[in-house]
Amino acid sequence: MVKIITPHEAVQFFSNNQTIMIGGFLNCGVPELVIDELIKTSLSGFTLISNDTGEAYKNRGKLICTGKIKKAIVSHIGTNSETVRLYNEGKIEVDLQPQGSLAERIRADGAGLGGILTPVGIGTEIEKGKQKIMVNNKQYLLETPLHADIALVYATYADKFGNLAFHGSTRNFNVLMPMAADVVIVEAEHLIDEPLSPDEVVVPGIFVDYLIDGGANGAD
Amino acid sequence: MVKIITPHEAVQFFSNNQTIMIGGFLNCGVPELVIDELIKTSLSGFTLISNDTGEAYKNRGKLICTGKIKKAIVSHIGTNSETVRLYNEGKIEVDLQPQGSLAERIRADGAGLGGILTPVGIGTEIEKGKQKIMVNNKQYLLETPLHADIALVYATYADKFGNLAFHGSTRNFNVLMPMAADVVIVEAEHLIDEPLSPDEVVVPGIFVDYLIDGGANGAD
Amino acid sequence: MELTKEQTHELIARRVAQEFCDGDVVTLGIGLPTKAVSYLPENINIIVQSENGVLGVGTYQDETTSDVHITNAGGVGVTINPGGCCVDSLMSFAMMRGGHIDVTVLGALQVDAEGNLANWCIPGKFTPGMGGAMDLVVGTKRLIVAMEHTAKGAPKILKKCTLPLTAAHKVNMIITEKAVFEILPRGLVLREISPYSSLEDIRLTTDADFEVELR
Amino acid sequence: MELTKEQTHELIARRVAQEFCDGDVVTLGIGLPTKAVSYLPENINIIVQSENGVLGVGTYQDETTSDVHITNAGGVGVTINPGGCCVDSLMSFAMMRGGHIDVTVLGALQVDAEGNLANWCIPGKFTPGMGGAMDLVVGTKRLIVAMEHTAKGAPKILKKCTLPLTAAHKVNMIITEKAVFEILPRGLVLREISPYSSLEDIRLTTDADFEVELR
Repeated sequence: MVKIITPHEAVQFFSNNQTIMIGGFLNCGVPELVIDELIKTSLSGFTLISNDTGEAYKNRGKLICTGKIKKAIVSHIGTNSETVRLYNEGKIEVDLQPQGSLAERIRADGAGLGGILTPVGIGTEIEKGKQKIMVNNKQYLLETPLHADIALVYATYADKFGNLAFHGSTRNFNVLMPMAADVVIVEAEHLIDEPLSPDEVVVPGIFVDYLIDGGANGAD
Repeated sequence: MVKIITPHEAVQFFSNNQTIMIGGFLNCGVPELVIDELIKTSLSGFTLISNDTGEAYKNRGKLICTGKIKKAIVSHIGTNSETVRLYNEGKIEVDLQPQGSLAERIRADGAGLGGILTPVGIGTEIEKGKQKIMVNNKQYLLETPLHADIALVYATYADKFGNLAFHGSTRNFNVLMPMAADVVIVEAEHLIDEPLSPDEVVVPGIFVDYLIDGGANGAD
Repeated sequence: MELTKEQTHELIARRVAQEFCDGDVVTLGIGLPTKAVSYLPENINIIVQSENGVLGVGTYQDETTSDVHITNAGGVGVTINPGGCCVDSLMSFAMMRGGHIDVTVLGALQVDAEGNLANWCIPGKFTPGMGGAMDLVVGTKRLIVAMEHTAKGAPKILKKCTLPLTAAHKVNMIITEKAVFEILPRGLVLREISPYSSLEDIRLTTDADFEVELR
Repeated sequence: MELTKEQTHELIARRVAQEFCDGDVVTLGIGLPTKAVSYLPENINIIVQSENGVLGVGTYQDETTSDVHITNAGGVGVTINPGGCCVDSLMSFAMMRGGHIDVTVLGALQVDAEGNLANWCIPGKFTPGMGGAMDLVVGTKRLIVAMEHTAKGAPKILKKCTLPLTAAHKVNMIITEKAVFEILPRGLVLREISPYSSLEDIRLTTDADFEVELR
């Protein structure tokens, strides 16, 4: 059984210079409550692994604006004017990764793989520093696993066993990150009393450590 | 929109010496109707990619007993006495693969990867002929993609767009194989009129070419 | 005769729409490429994939279909057509990389006669990131670049891209308001001249050499 | 005093059951290891994973719970406990390989003082295949071998396995009807002697050398 905690309690799991994964794609399927608590603290120096850095003063984007992020491993920063500014001023390190490779690298960690071979990035700057491996006379880049100290993700539905389900395009990285972090915190829009049916679970509860009630059921 | 065909019509896609993937785990979640048609034909020389070879005179197992399979790439043969006998007599080639590596190899093909690095098999016979790659001072085996001419799989539910959903432990390899074959034939226990909800689809219809009505809705 | 920006985009989008076959699974870049959906020929239905995890993207949402949890890759609310579904990022890119997308249409900063594409970075100036573009471009069965022929008068179809590449040797076709090119192993081939252009005009505004083999 | 086969298995299964902590995710080999579930201590609840794609395996089915679509890895109909779920083979093995299984209990043909395990092949005689065993063994946080101490009187705990390995250097503990061993980097350590055995008996029926450091 996973533990249900408040956003404030969730902050205790964070410390300076951790690597944190945050789910979401722009403003869709993004955990927000813990981020709002986190920016109240003096914590900083985080390495952020996420699809993008959102918008400047919205959810994940706030972490950038408040200077909490030392390095961002993401596929896109163009939607957050502050990330772009800090990057151009050399005040934040940005490691841009093809979105599919980012997804595979997170999964590789969660699935205990040493890496995956992708054709993506061959012949581009992305090759730099990466091992090239030939399979059947075709070149691939070896993409290695990405692991985090904490994964903070969104779910539309969570039962009290930590099983997760999703509505619409909110799955994005929320489905992958819980497998690849030491501590997994889920903000569930709907925290439901009855267990999800075994057939409708998208992320099994064994990957989840803590649940936060997003309050859509009025329970909070 | 995918095409709905009969098991008899499905046989036209098969020809001698093809590589075919068949879903199922022992007797759970196994397509049966096309196999019953296939054993009526003179076709043979197939390479079978499947979790196991079932039981001697049941569903997939029949393909072994009727001499249709030249080579089996599977994780387990112990449950089919005929596979064991033919293997001991040197009449069938058996390429035993760790079940998780088999799953990853099928997915790698479907996902356009050149392969994946797994720690599984290091220090065992499975190493033979496989490339070893070091990542962060740890050795991994490079497992390469597996592709098939035809994937024949089971689904509990299919809508007319080819979207699939599953009940219980029937997902097994049925979920993976449709991404890794040129022609994908699905035996749907329940062929449903209304589209599955976007949130409940497990295998998107774009991977499916042909549907066979398993008849559980009495439509056949 | 001078086309407005809007007319230019409509012209390109209309031509792009001719390239789809019924049942194609298609991924469209944000902006101009997405407009092609509005000009689909009759009896041609396509399945639009959005990299953030939607298959079967329909129209933009209105008051009756509003749902904050369903967006396209640009973050805009969309509907899902009957038969569509939602997937996670891993599956979305497995579809692309695995060759399950029939046609991809993207914009470009530069494209060249070798089929190289640059659309994610202007060093020192503008680095939004590649997002999903690199995966898309590598795995798709056919890659069409749809863009204005020039940028502030400067050619965008070059002998050789100078900006960081999105992918090497992947572009199959270029559609602009002036022309349609195919990119073959032997190089760039001009296939169509728009009624709003001419061979001379195209030669003047195209940096790359090309053969002329009109259809 | 001679134990029957049934008593032997119960003795081993009871001892295995002591190794679980509340909330552990556990994978159990077919046969003897699976029996451990029947002897769980009070207040210890575990989540049993079955490699064919079930998390939270419950009991065997009866007339009221019959469902042909829910089986364990042995193909036997089982129920799913509240909070359990179904996954595909890719996810099932990602769980194993990725270190998400706390304890794995398997049988063995041979196990040795280096923690090597052989349980899938007797060349020329019996080659059922490794099934999911190799993945399980590599990824689990703790690997316990639960088996009869000898096979037809011959030792199964060897200095060095002679059969093809399932995995190298992975076994953490061996539980038999005679003894409990831990396998540490320095080698095999005898931790417990069963009331039905003695140090002399264990020495006689164990091929591997071991230290004695009883708890």
